[in-house]
Amino acid sequence: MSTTTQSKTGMKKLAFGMPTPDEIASGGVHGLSTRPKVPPDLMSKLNAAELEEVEDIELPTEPMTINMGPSHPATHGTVRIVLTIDGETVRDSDVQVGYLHRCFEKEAEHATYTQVFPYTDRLNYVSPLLNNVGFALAVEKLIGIVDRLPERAQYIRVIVGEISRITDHLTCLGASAMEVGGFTPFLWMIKVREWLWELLEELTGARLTHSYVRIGGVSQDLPEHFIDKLRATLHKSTSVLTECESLLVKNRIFRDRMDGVAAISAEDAIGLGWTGPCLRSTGVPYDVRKDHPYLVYDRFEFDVPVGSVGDNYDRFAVRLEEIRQSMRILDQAMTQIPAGPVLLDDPRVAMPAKNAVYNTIESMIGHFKLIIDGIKVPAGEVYSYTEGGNGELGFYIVSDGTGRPYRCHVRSPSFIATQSMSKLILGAGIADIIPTFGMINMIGGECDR
Amino acid sequence: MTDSILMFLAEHTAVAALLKLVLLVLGFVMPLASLSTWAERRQSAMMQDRLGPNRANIGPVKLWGILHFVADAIKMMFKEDVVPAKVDRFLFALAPVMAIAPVLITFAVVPFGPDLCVGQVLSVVTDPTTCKATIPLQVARMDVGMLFYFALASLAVYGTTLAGWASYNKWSLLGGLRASSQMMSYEVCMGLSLMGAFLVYGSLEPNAIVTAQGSNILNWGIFTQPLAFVLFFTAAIAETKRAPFDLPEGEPELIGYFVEYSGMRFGIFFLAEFIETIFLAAIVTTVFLGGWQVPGLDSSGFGSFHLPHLAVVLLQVVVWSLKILLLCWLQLLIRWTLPRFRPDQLMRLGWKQLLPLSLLNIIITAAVVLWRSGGK
Amino acid sequence: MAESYTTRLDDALNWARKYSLFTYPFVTACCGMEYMATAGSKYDIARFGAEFPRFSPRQADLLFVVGTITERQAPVLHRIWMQMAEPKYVIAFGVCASTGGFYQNYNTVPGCDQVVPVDVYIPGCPPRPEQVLDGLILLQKKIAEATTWVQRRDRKEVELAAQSTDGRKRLPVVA
Amino acid sequence: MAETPPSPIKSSIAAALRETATPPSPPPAAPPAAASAAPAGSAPSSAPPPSELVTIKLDGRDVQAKKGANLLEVCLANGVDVSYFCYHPGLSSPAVCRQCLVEVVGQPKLVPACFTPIADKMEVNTATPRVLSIRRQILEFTLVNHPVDCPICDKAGECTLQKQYQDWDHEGSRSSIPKVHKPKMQDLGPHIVLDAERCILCTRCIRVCDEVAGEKQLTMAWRGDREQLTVAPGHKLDNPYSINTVDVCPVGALTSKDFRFTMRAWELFTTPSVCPGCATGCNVEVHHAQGEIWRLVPRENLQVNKYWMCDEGRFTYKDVRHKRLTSARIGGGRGQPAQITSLDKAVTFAAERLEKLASSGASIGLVYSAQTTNEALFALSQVAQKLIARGANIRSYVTGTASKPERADKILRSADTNPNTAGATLFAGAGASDAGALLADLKAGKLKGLWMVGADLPLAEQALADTAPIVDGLELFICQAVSDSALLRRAHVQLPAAAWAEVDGSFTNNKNLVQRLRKSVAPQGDARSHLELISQIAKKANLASGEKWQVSARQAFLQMVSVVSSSLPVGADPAQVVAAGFASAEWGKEFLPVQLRFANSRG
Repeated sequence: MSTTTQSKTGMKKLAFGMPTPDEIASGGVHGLSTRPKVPPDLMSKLNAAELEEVEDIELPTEPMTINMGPSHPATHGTVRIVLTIDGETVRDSDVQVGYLHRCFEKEAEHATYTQVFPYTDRLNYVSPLLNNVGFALAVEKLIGIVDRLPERAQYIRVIVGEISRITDHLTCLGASAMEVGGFTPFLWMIKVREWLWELLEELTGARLTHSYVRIGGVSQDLPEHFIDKLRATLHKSTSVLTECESLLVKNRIFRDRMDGVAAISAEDAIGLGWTGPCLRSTGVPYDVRKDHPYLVYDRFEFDVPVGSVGDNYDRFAVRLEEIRQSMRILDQAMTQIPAGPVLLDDPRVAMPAKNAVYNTIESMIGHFKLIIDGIKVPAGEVYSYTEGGNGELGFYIVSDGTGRPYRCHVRSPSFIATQSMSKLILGAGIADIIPTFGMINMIGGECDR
Repeated sequence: MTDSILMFLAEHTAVAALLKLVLLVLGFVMPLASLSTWAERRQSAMMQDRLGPNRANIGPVKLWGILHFVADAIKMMFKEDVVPAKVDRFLFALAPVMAIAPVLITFAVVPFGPDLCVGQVLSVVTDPTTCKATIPLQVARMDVGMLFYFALASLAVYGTTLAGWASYNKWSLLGGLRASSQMMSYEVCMGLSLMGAFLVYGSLEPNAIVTAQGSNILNWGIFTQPLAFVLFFTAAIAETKRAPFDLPEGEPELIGYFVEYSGMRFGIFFLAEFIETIFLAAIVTTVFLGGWQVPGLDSSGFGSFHLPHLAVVLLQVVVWSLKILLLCWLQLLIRWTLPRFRPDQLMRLGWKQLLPLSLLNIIITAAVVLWRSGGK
Repeated sequence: MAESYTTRLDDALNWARKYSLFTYPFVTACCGMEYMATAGSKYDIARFGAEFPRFSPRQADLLFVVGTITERQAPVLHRIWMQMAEPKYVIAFGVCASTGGFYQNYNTVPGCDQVVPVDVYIPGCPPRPEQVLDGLILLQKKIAEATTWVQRRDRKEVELAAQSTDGRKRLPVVA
Repeated sequence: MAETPPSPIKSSIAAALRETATPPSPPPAAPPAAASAAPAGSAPSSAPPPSELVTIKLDGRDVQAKKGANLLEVCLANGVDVSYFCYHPGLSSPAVCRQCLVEVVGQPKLVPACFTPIADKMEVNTATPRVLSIRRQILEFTLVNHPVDCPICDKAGECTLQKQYQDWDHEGSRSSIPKVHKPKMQDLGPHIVLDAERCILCTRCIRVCDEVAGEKQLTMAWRGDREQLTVAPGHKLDNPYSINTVDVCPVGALTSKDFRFTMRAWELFTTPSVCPGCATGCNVEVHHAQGEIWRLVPRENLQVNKYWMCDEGRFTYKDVRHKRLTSARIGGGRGQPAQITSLDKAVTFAAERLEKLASSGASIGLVYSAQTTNEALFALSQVAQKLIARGANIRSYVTGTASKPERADKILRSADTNPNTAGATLFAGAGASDAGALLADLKAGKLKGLWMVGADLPLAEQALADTAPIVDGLELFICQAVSDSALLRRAHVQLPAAAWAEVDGSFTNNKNLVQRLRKSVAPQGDARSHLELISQIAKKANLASGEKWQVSARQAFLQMVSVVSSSLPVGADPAQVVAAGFASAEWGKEFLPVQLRFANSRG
């Protein structure tokens, strides 16, 4: 594999018998795994030759074309899959996206940089704050103020981002449990998400679409006792997570449904452009937070969980472990967070104080221009990338020197992961489509934009 | 007065059967099936930290949300009945009937109490054989009762398959196919796993099996045939098509063989599913939990503590009901705990695991029975 | 006399309908997250009898249009609505479903009432679960006040909807 | 945050808006987008001979320019951003605002760029700390007494002061003393209101009155921080170019009574077009939003109107809004009430009757209104030929609104109140008569049918009502009109036509420049452009098979240009001069309305 990354500090043996990246690097990627590389059952992925072989044994059948979606009950986003099935085996599939194309990129061209934040909230609407942070960092990089961001703001961004990542993974894991028929763990995870949302609501004023991050910092400081409440919430969340784990990870039926289904090799995954938990499930320890640290991520100690087989179960397990790692980061961030301002002190970027706006013409003009014309971003272009809920979330922005982006493109990880759906479900059963889709975690808002 | 009525019933078995049928189906099965929809919703709510339905009220009466199922029933009855274009109208209409009728009919062989001793209902009966006439608390007592059950239960598969096929919908067809393969596969296992019990109790007649188990709890099927109990319970849940075997329905995948059914036709499928769970509980109770037997209670009472015959019978009927409720509840727990199988895994479980085990069970049981009977 | 009987029947039916709303969640976007939360432990929409999500429109009474409807999605939504059996109700969940929200562009349908008749609009982007429950109670109230025992929609609406095969022919906005 | 030169995107928008053949500082490679052609013999002055060019060092960069050129203009032409308030390219430079101070090496003090002619080997620095600091300080002084009015100020969003502050200063206030208060809402004249507090004393408005309108009506009074703008004693600001003062005002001190408090500037969209008020054809920007026009502002075109337009022209947009005919009507003629009908029915009715009349060899009058676009008139002339081929006896008339000799001046206002007299004359052909002849012919009953494209006659409203019965003898009277009138109501077929702001097309002005109109708002009701109505009638009457002009205004224009240039009359025909204007005209690129906020402040 060509994309070896820097060695990680403090690697530990991760849960569920997964090898650490060190072990992978030392050679036996699959040998170390306690789980077989090629699943023994027939329904999961077969290659073309094997399929032919099966055809030879069985009576000839006529393939049936059947349409799944776009309003199928359990797909995360709205997607249409045209299946050619033989019995219950998928012989061919055509995954069609675009049912939630809301013209994010076009809308962004008509909005000032600050006004784009609400739209980013609705990209990956499961972890809005990560999108907020990603977009803010891109614009800040273009303006050239990344180095001047207040430290406290950076820590707050890490904290809200990691909370968001936890809610993202919780939703994904819960939904995947529901998709294989386990409704109860789903609601338990939603319950935990609810706790975290309440915290975020206290901080940002909104439950889901926060628009909390601003260019140059965040909109407001942490409320009183936020840290204590977060600590307590994380504590009780851990016990619920353990419960969920006992219902799923140790459940034979669940393991049977997930193990070895829709497996993909690291090479293929990289070739398809996968990032995030999906890529890590194949054993590649690539995490933007670790490999290209932004904000203050280089100050935290955390591990990058990886899988070995690259199947649905690995994707599930990686996400589950990432929740724990996010909690670790939160723990450290809560300890390290310094006092100070949360917004950059620069009148060209930050809004003046309300009192000054009402009483001096200078601040009035500043406020007016920032609202109507937007923050003037120097002409140029930038690509900035962060670790989103589903992988590398990139923003490519072209500025023409005005207050609105001339072009704003999103490299949305779930769009890139979705392109491999056809490949993953080839040869699988109908019953495997939805769990596979769930573990790819295609989010309509992000995929179709 | 009472005696004469009972006497009349004992002599006119057809009338008695009708009465029992009404009593059992309308007085027990149907309400219980409806109630179990409520129980399911409340049970799942409880497991999921929720409250569950609790709003429906008639005046100030709320009854912990029980009224919601009444609302469900009324609403379904008055809902538009959509028959999609291009469906096979006859089979489309037949399918729900085929789904519910076999289960209701098979209740005929389930004994829900001991024989009622006519003429001595208020006195202590020490020896039931001395009764001048008896009324069996079972709609139809047939020597081949269990065979009758298997014969009819296998008809239920037509309901689902026809529903899937007649709906002119590829998804429902898939559901129907899944249902037929699943039900046929598991019927084999069901039959074979009960074989051991037949060997032990030496009868195919349900009431005889119950009587043979006696009031000694250690003689009940669950202790004499523990493996068969697990096998049968598993296979029977699969037969009811409920989680974790709800593949024909499989909401996130297929939506089910009844995807095109609306209104009360769908309601019937819905109800049939719950009746099947009750029926499953009844069969398991009969074969493995001693049916209407109460531990330590014989026809005269608890050992030396004598009870009038009517009290004994009533107690036994109540205990029988409780056993069924317990099993229904157990199924709910399973339903809300386990994820769903995949078709191939289901087939593998059925044919590669349950079937060999039930064959093994027969061989072992046969050997033990042969050994115990001294090779005769 | 006959009137009083039908009134009684009306009441009973409406009572049943309002407490037995099987929902079809037409979830497309962000609002789905709040839909989950509404169905979740804390808010528990099941309390109102709107628990069962029926994923077949034939068996559902209440169509929850959750999220943005795009031009590509609109015919699908219309078809789902056509497949539902009477009496059927529609709740537009969130501003996108109500008006298109802040997506004013070539691909976003400005409100699902362009394609299906809506009974209750729930504002919010996304609405809080409390709002959703409020909207549901509002719908229950509306059902309880219905007067015909077979609930009929505006005749014109039904005809228009029936003429349209792909949902593109816009329904008149119901006042 | 580094300041950057205006981006190519922005300047292309600006260029498209400006749409001039000879911009003062030509943007790089921006082709003239308008369908404007230079009149023969007056080609825009090309680059001066090399001997007149000098080289200066501008911010370390060698720049060539004409000797003696204004330093500020040189800076702007070379993409060096220098702030200024009082300078205006169309006015003289008094250097009163001191905002454009730059450093010239060798000079002890900073010099105002707008007042400094360049000399050879001059070294100019515009972005040294000293210059930037002075710029900030001047802005601070300018803002000391400026009221906190942005939320209620009409200029907000397109205010130069806001722009300059945000670009160059953006420091907070240091002043704690109360601001000096001056009168607000002073009525200066019929169109203008003054808010003296907002005024930054740049004197642009005074110079507009002095230099453009030629009337000394405004002046400064008092001194120091009490200095304020006022009308000269005994005068009012009532010259016919008074609203130009609002355009040049860098702040919201002068506001137009017409536009005041109607629309926020950043919500407006702009479409370049041409004023229909008179034969001058001033280039304008139509500012519209929500399907309505809110104001017209002049668009720079050095060949026609430079940077200005007259007050009367600014109000021409009101006719688009009011008194419109919005649906087709079929009438019984002779003053009987007409029935509203669908456009399609009316057109079919007109076409059938016209076809019958034409084949019967009757004499039909075609009226070419000078208020309509060249394309519609061209289409009518083509239809006329077809009708002649059918055997009809066609008589052509050129009409228009009455000319107003009293409004003519040497600046912009022309006596001819029709925007397209030259075009109408050209297309009506050599044998065309005027409106007087039309009335005479009608009275004499020489016409059996009449097709008016534009119901414009040089008569006042009352006179028109009195004259109207004259048409009662006609067998067929088709009238396409923008607004309702007594004459229209007597027509057998009354067709709603789109107003000038609702159509694409071109006008030919009194200098024979063919200038492009652009559709800025949708037509009201059933109204269609004259061209489209002619096309529909011709199509239904089988008079236009295979003709390109019925496809679109652009196709009509292209066909028109080729027809006109191929049939250039020989000899000293006055039409030759007009036609020459067409020969070199181009249709210009399509233009989507730009929201003013994207233009990033007009100020």
